[in-house]
Amino acid sequence: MSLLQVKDLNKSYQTDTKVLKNINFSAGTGEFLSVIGPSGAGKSTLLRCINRLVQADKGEILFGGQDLLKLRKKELRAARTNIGMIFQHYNLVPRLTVIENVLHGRFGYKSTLQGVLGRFSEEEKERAFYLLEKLGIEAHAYKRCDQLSGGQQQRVGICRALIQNPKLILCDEPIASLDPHSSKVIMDHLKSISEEMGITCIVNLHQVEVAQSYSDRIIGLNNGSIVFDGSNFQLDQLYIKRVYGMETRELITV
Amino acid sequence: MSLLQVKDLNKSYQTDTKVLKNINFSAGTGEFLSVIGPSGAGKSTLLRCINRLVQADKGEILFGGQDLLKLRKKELRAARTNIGMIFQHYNLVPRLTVIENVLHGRFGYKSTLQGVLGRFSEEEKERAFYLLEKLGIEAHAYKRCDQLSGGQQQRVGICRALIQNPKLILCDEPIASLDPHSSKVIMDHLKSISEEMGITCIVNLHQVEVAQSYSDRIIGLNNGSIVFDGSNFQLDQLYIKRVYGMETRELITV
Amino acid sequence: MDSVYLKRDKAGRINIKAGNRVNSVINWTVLSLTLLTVTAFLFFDYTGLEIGRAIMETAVNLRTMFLQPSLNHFSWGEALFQVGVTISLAVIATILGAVIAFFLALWSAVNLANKWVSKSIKIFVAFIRAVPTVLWVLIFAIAAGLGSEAAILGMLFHSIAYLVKAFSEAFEEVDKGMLEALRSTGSGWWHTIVHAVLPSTSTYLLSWTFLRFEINFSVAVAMGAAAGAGGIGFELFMASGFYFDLREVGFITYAILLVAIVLEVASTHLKKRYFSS
Amino acid sequence: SESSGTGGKNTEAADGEIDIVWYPNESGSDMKSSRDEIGALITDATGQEVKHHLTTDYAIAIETLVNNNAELAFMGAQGYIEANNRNEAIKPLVVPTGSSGTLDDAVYYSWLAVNKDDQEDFKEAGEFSLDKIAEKKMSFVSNSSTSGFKVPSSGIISHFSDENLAETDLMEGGPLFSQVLFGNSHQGSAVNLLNGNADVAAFCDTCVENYVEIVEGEPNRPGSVYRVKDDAAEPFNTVTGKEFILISVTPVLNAPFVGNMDLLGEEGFKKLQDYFSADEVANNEKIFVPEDSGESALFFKTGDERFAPVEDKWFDPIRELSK
Amino acid sequence: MNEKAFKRRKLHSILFFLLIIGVAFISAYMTDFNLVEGMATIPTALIWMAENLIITTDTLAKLPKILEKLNETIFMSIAATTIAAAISLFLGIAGSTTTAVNGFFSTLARLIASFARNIPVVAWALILLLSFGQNSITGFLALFVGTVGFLTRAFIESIDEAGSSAYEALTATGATYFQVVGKAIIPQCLPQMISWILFMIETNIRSATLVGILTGTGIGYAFDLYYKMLDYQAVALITLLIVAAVIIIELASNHIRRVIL
Ligand SMILES: Nc1ncnc2c1ncn2[C@@H]1O[C@H](COP(=O)(O)OP(=O)(O)OP(=O)(O)O)[C@@H](O)[C@H]1O
Ligand SMILES: Nc1ncnc2c1ncn2[C@@H]1O[C@H](COP(=O)(O)OP(=O)(O)OP(=O)(O)O)[C@@H](O)[C@H]1O
Ligand SMILES: [Mg+2]
Ligand SMILES: [Mg+2]
Repeated sequence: MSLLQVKDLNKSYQTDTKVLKNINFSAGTGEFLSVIGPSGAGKSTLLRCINRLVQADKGEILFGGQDLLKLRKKELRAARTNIGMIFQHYNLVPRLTVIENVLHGRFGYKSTLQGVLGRFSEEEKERAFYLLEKLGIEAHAYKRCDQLSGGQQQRVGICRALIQNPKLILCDEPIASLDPHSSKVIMDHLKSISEEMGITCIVNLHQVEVAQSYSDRIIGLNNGSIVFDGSNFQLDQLYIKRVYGMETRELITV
Repeated sequence: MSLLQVKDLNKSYQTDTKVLKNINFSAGTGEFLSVIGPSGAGKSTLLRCINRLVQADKGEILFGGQDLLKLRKKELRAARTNIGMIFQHYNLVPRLTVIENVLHGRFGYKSTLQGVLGRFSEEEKERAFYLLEKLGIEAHAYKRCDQLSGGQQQRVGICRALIQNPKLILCDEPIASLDPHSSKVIMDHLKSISEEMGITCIVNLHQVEVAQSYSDRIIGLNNGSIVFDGSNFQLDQLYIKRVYGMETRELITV
Repeated sequence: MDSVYLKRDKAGRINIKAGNRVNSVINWTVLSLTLLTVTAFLFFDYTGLEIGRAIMETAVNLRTMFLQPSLNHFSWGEALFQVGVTISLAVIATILGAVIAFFLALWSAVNLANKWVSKSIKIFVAFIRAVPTVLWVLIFAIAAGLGSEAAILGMLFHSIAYLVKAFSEAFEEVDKGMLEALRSTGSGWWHTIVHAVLPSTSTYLLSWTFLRFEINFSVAVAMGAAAGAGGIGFELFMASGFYFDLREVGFITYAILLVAIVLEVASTHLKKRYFSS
Repeated sequence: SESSGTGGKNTEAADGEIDIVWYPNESGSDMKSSRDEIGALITDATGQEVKHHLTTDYAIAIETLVNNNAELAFMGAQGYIEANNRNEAIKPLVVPTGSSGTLDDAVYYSWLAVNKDDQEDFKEAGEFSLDKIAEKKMSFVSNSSTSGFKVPSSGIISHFSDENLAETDLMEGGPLFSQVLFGNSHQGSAVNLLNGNADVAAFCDTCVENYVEIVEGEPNRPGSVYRVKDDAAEPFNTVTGKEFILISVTPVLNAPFVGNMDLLGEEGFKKLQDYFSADEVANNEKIFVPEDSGESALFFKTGDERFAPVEDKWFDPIRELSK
Repeated sequence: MNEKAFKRRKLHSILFFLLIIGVAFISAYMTDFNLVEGMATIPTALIWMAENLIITTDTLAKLPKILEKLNETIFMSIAATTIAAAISLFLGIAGSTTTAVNGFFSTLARLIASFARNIPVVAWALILLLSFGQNSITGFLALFVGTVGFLTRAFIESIDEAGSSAYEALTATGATYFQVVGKAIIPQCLPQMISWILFMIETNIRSATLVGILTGTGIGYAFDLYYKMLDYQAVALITLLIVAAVIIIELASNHIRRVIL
């Protein structure tokens, strides 16, 4: 059974232009799924509709049997704890330390007061350290995030998502701001998360080659519609042209 | 004879750490030369030493027979008109129109008063339009620069450099802030500038593959020293490792 | 053949200005300010003005004031104490103002609060800001009796209004992505405020508060002079308005200048230290 | 304890402190010893601590008393009348007398002066005439001053009664004067005249006596000429040696100490009145300072000066001025 | 940073808060301030305002005269701000790190700004009143000095913020200093500067009240006259007019700002 099922999803920001048109797809547990498409295709909007950072207009998003779009405020908070998110610009609180940022991932499990006072249990802190170690940045645990390189910050972002104990991780262009080496490190980590921990990953990517070499499955978006949905080796020149509306030689891929 | 010859160039910002160490290279007329290297290697510093935005400590920079480092203020201004520069963040005046920004490239040829009053001849304006047309952005000529996309802004930057009638163009990571398609457009333009107009281009790049596919020659910098200087096909895995200090498979190249 | 996009003016020369709304508004604003200024000088009341004599006398008076400062009506110790009182007035108004403004600003930042609550607070605060501080102080002095309460409350009103504006703008500039990131982990509103908004704006809040403290210090001086709120401003008023003792005015001015410059240097230092990222 | 405006509480009588408000004129630090001595006197009378409130503003001083935020004040006759209008419980306590020791000469003088060199402009048939001040530049002290505005302006209004002027008409140029200045103090008003900013100025005799000396005629008589001393302090330092001549002199009732009956109570009020008017106070050299001592003080002794109890009725002449 | 330093930082924040509370208490002691009583006076004040600050038809008779004064104040503020802006432009260019010609002028410009801003307006008012007399020029000058100080500081920040990137790019084309300043820096900063100028006009109308009380000019003078006569109806009318003027100007400048920024 699939963990996430998106049915007939529609979204428009202004009333006239549809950003997402009848999106249908599903993702199984532990699957690594890439979403590619030109700028403005609606990749970010799709991800943000899933955890309701953006309100969809129509459709269903079934996550573990629940329709996310129907949840009330409190239930939504609970559901969100199961969905981690990783951003292109990391979206950390730059002035706080790495470990503090990681622990932010636990707020979903806390009452207002506990959270405001910043009370975290020893297990939570140990788990945070464990994750930092796993991603190779435990040495920076007490550094402020704005003192880290982009790649290191993104790993903090991943830790923050992982400490939520999510079943699903959404990644919106996680490597677009990174240099080649850091990009590789991050993609490797995401891959191992989905493989070793069985967490489903949906990753928006600009680089076709990266998508091809990492994903189990690729979804190609163009102008709000899915124009490709299949395994990486099925994505040939023809489909790429369909997704991007131009030939591969007009793109600097990767 | 080579247009630019850099001899024994040295530069340190603080007295203790050398950013550039005994740099020697030359570039011929119409040559397309890429400079690659990890972050902090000194790529930007090298370019900025050439047109003296940064004061070198020692060495010679022979440009058309003149040693740039010895020039007085007025002569330097004159020499700079022959050297265009293109920046990663475009460095346009965002509130002014495209055409105004392009015409800024003519100040080097004007007296202070002419420039401050903004007197440009009709030929200059026509030339500006010609260049905008050549780079395919004449439709935006009267738009403010902050309303353009990154790729379009970079093309304005190129026009500003070209209207100087330069013999040499320095590009500091011209495509680092651009999406794949825009990157391709910009690189193609730069290439055609060097080929068709015979203008020498020195381009700092992060992406090895891009450097390889566009350049006549590549210079690899590491920690302030040139560790590779040769044609693109000579740059093999071994040299890449020497330049970046790590294996190619640890990099997402391109 | 001209490109279709090329525009020429009537004389056939190529335009390089956009001729858009922004430029015309800027030009229009500059022009009308210039015209208004010229008009102002035409309409001014010049009675009793002899510019030459006035400038000469000002120079003489300034020289007396700044080159021969002395204390005649009270002692160094008192001067020090009165400066302390003035600083204290500013301190209390600033601290209370900052605390109250912090909460009001949370509810008036559009990215954090309800649109209508935000609008109402902003309008209310704009009204309070429009009333000159000295009026608030005088009104409180009459209604609430003489004393530090009147002065502080009067200054407090204005401080709150000013800081709510500054704080809410700082909050509104908080990186949207950061708020989203926390929201997407399931964090509540207060979690986001305390652990994301506060840490990322605290230096701004501090620096605005400090700036307001600088302002409040000079307001406290002026209130002492205009509304009898006490402190060094009162002494300044007596020295200037009643004794016409320029030397004492000079001394007090130096004292105030010293404090003000120390505050300014401190705030620039604070800024340099915490804002140069 | 002393505070310059600060520190006053919403004082109700029960707080065990007597609050006394001083006008700006008496708030200078050179008056401190006088204020403290009077404070001690009040403590003697009531057994309560005294808290002094110094002000820079007449209105605040008046309102403080009116709104039951202070028990006592020392204020000009005009201020008392305002206070009494707004709160019946404000009553006059005592007034410092003249040298006779009675209320008969409990007055000082409000002057209208012009520069000596310009005196001919103000004469009609060899006599000074108020008619000639029309269309001139006038300087008053402040519109809340008794001798520097209230008294002279009412004199002027009644002189020009045909023109139907109101007090507010005299506060700005136009109806009568070409321009009206406010010196904000008696000294300031006098300087306005002497440096040529004004043609006519109103100020009082006692307020400038430290700076000027009489050179012609008798004190406080129209036609007398005064000269600024050569060593006069600021603000007269730029006009030393200049001479002015009085064109009109009006006696003004001395300023009273006033009390708030609601807070003091009948008994407390009476007790204070007795204490103030006692002979010991009259002989206390710290309150009535000998004139030749060279010290600055609120009250000086030239003859039999003392504090004398006073009734509300005594101020009627000033009330008449406003009618 | 290690765990210890992390703990130390937390300790620092706590100490900082304790320090603030301590300073507040010392200040309250110095000024004899009582928070509870202070707050308790707010209702009293509001009641007093409701009872006394009433505008009656009688008061409206004074409107023409008051409007005349308000007019003077508005003109005074505009003139003071505009002329101060012209001078601050030079000081700002000299003072900003991006466009500084040399360290000496830069420091000098900042020093002038600092003095102009920090000498109390009370002292200025006295000096000016003594020699210039009671007229618009006195009020104008008193506002002018402070405005130069403030605008210079604001302009320096605007220029610094507009960034060195365009400056650098134009220098690289061989442009001269004045070309770069005139064609890149000023056009780029102009909207920001205009925004500051508008803000300052608004501020100056407000401070003109105080300056007016001290120098006997404009609306502040009218305020002072009626206040001293205890004519609170007129005071209310004046206050209302000032508020209206400030809000209208604020709205207008917000509108301009929205378009140009
Ligand atoms: N908050 C918003 N309000 C209005 N329109 C929006 C908003 N966010 C996105 N859009 C529009 O929706 C469309 C899809 O945007 P989206 O960001 O989802 O594209 P994307 O595929 O993520 O592009 P990119 O690769 O540039 O990130 C675009 O046309 C965009 O302009
Ligand atoms: N203005 C400066 N003052 C002091 N040090 C500087 C300055 N600019 C650069 N450096 C230092 O000089 C070294 C080389 O910097 P440079 O910017 O030339 O590297 P780069 O190769 O261009 O790196 P990147 O790829 O990140 O742009 C770095 O260590 C950097 O910290
Ligand atoms: Mg996107
Ligand atoms: Mg660089």
